[in-house]
Amino acid sequence: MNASSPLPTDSDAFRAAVRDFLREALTPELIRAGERTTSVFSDFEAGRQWQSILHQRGWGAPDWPLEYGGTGWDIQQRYIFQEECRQANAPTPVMMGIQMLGPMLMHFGTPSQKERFLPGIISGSNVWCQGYSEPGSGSDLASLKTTAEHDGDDFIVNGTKIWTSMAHYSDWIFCLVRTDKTVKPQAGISFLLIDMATPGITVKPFTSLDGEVEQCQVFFEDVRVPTANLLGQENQGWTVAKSLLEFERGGQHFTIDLKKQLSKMQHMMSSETCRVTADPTFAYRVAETQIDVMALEQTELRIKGSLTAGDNPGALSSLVKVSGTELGQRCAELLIEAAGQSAIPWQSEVLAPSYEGSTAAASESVTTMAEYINSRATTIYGGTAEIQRSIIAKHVLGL
Amino acid sequence: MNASSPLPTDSDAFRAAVRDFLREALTPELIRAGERTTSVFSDFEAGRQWQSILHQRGWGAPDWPLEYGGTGWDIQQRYIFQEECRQANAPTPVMMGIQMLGPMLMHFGTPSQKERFLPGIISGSNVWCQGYSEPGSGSDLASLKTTAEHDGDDFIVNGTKIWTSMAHYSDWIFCLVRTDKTVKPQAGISFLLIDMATPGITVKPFTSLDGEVEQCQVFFEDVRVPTANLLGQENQGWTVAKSLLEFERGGQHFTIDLKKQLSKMQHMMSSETCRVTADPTFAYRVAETQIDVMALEQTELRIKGSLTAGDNPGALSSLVKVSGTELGQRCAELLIEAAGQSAIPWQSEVLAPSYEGSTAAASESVTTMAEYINSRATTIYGGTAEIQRSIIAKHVLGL
Amino acid sequence: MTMTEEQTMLWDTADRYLRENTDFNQRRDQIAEAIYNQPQKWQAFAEMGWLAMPFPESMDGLNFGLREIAILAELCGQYLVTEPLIDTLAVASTVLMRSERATALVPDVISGELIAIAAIDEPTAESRLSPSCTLSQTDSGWHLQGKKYWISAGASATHFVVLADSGNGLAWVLVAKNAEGLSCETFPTHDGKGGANCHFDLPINDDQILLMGDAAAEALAAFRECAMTLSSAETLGAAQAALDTTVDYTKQREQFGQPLASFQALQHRMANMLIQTETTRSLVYAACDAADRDSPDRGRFARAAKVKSAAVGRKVTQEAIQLHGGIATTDEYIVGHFFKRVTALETWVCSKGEALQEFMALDA
Amino acid sequence: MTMTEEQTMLWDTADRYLRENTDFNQRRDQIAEAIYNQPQKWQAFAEMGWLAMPFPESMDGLNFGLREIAILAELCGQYLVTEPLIDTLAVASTVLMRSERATALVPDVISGELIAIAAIDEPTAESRLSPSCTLSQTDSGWHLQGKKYWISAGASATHFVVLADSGNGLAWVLVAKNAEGLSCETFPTHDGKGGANCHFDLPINDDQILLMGDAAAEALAAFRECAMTLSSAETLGAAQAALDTTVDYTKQREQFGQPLASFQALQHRMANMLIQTETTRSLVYAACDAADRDSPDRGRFARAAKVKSAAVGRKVTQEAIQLHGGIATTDEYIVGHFFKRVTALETWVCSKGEALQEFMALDA
Repeated sequence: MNASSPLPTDSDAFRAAVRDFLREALTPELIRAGERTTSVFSDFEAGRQWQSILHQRGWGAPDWPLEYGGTGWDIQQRYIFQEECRQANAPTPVMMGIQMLGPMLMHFGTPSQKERFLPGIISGSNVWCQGYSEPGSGSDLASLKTTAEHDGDDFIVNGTKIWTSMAHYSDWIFCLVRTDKTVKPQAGISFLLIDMATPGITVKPFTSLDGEVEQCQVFFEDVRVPTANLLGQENQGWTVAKSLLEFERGGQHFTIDLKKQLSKMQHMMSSETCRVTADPTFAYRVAETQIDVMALEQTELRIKGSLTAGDNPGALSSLVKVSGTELGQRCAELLIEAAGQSAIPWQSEVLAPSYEGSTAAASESVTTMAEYINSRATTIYGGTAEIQRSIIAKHVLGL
Repeated sequence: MNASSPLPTDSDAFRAAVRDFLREALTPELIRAGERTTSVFSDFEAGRQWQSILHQRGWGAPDWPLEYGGTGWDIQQRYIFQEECRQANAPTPVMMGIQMLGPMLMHFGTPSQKERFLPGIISGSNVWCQGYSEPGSGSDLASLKTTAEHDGDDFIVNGTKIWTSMAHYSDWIFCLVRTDKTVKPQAGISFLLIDMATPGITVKPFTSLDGEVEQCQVFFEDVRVPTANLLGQENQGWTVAKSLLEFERGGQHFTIDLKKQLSKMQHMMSSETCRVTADPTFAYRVAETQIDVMALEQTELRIKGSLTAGDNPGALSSLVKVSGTELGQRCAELLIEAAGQSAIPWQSEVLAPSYEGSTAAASESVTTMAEYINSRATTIYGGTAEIQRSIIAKHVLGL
Repeated sequence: MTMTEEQTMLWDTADRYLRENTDFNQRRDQIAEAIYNQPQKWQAFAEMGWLAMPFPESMDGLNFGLREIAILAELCGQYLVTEPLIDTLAVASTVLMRSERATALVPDVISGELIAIAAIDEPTAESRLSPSCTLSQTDSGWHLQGKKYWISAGASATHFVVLADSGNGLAWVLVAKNAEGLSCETFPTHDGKGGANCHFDLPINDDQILLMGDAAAEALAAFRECAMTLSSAETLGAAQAALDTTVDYTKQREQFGQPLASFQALQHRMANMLIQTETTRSLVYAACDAADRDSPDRGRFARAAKVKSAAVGRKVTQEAIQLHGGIATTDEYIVGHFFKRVTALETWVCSKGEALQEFMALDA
Repeated sequence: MTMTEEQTMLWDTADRYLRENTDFNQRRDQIAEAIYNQPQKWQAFAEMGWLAMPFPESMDGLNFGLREIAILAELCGQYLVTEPLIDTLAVASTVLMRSERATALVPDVISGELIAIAAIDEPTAESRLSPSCTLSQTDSGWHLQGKKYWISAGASATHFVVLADSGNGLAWVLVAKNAEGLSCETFPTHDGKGGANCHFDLPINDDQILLMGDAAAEALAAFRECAMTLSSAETLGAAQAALDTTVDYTKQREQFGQPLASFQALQHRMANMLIQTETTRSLVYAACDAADRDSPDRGRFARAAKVKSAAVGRKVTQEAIQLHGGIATTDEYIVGHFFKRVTALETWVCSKGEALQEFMALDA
């Protein structure tokens, strides 16, 4: 059954069909991988396996146009699909290829680039990471220093990228590199697709604050990249990247995760380890957070309602990103308060989807601390909350 | 009995002595003026009368050194005195002369200036206002444009001052004026004492947001001011003003007023009109505010404990001003919530100390709305909260 | 949630009328003279059909939903309308619409002659839902006895629609302001709407009893819900206007040689104001749509909108004052008036705290 | 509230020792090897007299007050000390000090050989004050039965001081970690202190029962109050260190051609961090002084300090991470570790919510 197979268009029936599929397709181990996800990424292998299952079902990239393997679902259906996956504790694969690179390849790629890269992205056989930030250029992205110089049919790339999520698992990296130093910063940047197996690339993983490894630094030393791997025009990389950044921000349905967090909260508040049942203000703070989640959900709907598929949500995506990530942090704070002392054990082995043993933490608090810790990064990556506020000030308010 | 008369040094006995005095000296009308104070200033005439009573008792300026008519009290005693005055609902006179100009006159004034001005300040017979801000220069004080040019033994002053509190009642104004336009802004400013009766001065009062008049704009048109009225050296006005500003910020005991607000809250919460008795979060918010007031009180004590009388509290006074004013706003918010609908009537006649009739608002909510509205100005005047934070960043954190 | 063509037309017409007929200084002068409802304006509202909005076509009404009425509420916030528009529309949409006895009054309501304002507040807090005001049977009919206080827009009323305890459940009673046995003290309010405190001690005939028992209780629930959403919409309009005013001002006003708008700390605070205002907008419109669809979630959305708008309206208008500085603390500058109106709306009919408690009770 | 000469000396000595003997990378390596209490360090603490602080001179103690112990706690926060210092000092100052039977143990406590950690938490929340762990009389003596979970620093204990229900009020029971009938699972914790979950099912003799009945209840109250103040002091130290680290980093790190420290939005946020940290400091010192003066307000101040420090510690360390950006989310950079320790301190012995409720109960 492929993407164009008929599915019920009525949303309740559509939801039921998705549920049926999830019930069959999700193994206990995949579900455990979903449950024990403490950041945006689930266990890597579980995620890759799930992507492959989705792809076989024809649902590998619901947001993509039909011609590239998308589903043809409307916004509502895509939202339901994502919501059901989350509620069923499906693992979350590494999505940089599907969510970020894919749309840009469709927009800026040559026919042969599309043909070459899109199938591997949607099937999950090629995992991509994103090479933007550098040690000296975080929020000030345009100051990046990694260079690509022409040498025959190749570029020679030198420099380093940092905060490259999942680089240690990735097959390819899409990178911003400097191809002209003589013009003003934004004007001399190009967008390159680089095979991680190319000689001269080394990856140094970082241990995150929660003890897991997701972020890496990637070093490039005289790395040869065919000029055919240039996406868009030379020195036009900033334009490509900018749309990508906005797509990244707008492409997420934050309220799906937020509602999942709130349902965890309900579950935790009814458990005997919960530390806050006697505190009446806690329930009020949960309710106020619920209301803010409702407001964001309606805002997401308003924005999506005014877009047709593939449109760029622009500066409003900054609004959604700031609100979504800061609300996620508030939910994580409430959860850690509710878990109290029961969340102090730090047993990383427990997070493996294969782990079936007992846990030193209360069963409902196994992931709480790591989620709380990791929530702090959500207002930093993908453009800090400060950068988003500056974008809103400039592009929405005209300041 | 004058300032040097013996008073009990034991603080309980001292407090009792102050209470005895207040019980005798405060008439019902003066108390009403205190109760119906909705900003830093009570009814002007009531305040002037009270200042005269305090002066007769020898307590006109407790913070001043003995030689100028001060009391010789230690910090603890001055705190108790102010606290008891507030709790007894004594009116608050216009204090710019006593709190701000006085100390600077003592520090920068010539012997003849001190002799000429200090007695009128402490007795309340000469009321002073402060002429700093101008329409074009608020937070950026150094950009002020009012000029003073030499003409024989006089300066000729031209320009305008704004947000001049109580100028319409004042006998004198202390002003920053530009005496040299050729140097950088701070270096060309002088500090002038100007008789408000001088020809060429006009006062335009503003109605504040609460409907009362406290702020004015003062216009100077060829106003002649004797050079003898220059405080400090010519072009050194910025130095004089800077110490004044810091004195203004550090000179207030914010927690005395905050504790008064909290006791109003207790009173209101026990009244039948109170709208929030059923809301458990309200009591928690009050308790958290109480705790913040305790923390500020201990901070005030820490700062005062490390100062000897007359010292300049410097940048830490910015910390106290920000915290004190923002906490005052929180208290005012809690009060307006507790008063709810019962605070909507806006009857300015009710605020007059002579008013003895009934009120459309609930009796405990008569001043609540005006206090809430006026609380917004407290983080603007005397250096905005933004300016204070910038001072902290620069002078405490060294950013 | 985008506007229909009809809604856009309504917005444009109302916006144009209010823009052309609102003068801030005139408003101040009128309030000083205790004029809260300007007769020509009220007449124009009637002529534009605004007062006919909630009524069905069979009553010569326009049969509009809450979403359309909320458009007017939002504009009332933006233009600081002191006329009792949301006050009367909330009563009309809920109490009058449910009462057969009110049918005869509707033409006067639509024409603007009869201005009916709900009187529900009493000196004690609980009495908002359980009035101590009594409607008791007498030999010749009924008698109304009790106090209603702090009635927003009460100064502009020709009639009060009084919530009373009939001994057999609640009752809504129509009393003319000039009725004998009603002593009514009117007073100015900080938001310029004018208010009233009333003592009722007068005979009532059957025709004045608009609703009684379960129907009255249902109407109270509907009135409160409608008022929550309309106060949210008006708060939204005021917050948006306060933000717009702040953005304009900070672009012009220079300090330290550059516009205030160029200072990063202020930019980020204005960005927060925008985020908060926009998310509130989404919730307010969703609450209207839920009501117009008669969704099972309508009560939840109305309360959520009230909670959110009260918090956001307060914060945004406070920030607007702070970012302006001194000028915003004067009565002659507009931005503080948004703050004062939003403050009044916070407690009108239902406070944020009450709405939050009710929201939680619905979820439980 | 300024420090006495003796206190300043204590601060300087402790500060110098910890500065010279703390290596952040070494700390990470040790935690990875499940070493939470480094023997040489613990020995040095003992030699400097830190473990003798609360005991009277008659017991070869230093007879120091809470103010002095809080100096160590503050430095523990600053230097991210994983050794069980505040944990043992809190027990020593309150439970051991009140128990005659503990007198014989004091020399071993002072020398660092006996590391006694309180075990009060159980799987259900209420049991923190009313343990479900039971101490029951048997023919030959007593029997302890039940679970104690999530014991912070439990991994470093040689003994547990277990709160149990004796049927006749509370009891504090000393149990050696290697006792038969105690099964103890130790685990790493995010803050590097190491923890333990224990199941007790073993005979107890009279000597092990340190306190019982009213005396045990008083000791529990004292232990909790002491722990509130010490956790506040350690939180203060961590928050101050997080702020200092942030100030240093933003002065060096350049973006858009200028140091981060020059951006106004960040400056104002660091100013807020300072304001919050300094006002917390005042309250923490006041709580110590109130305890040392045995003021009637001591309970109120301890709870106020706990509430304030928990809120401020959370906010300040979160802001520290945000103002750093990506680097702060890595385990190899220090600032996130202040955040993790502060998070653990939030719930140690008493949460912010519990402290706030108790504060209100004291005021009522």
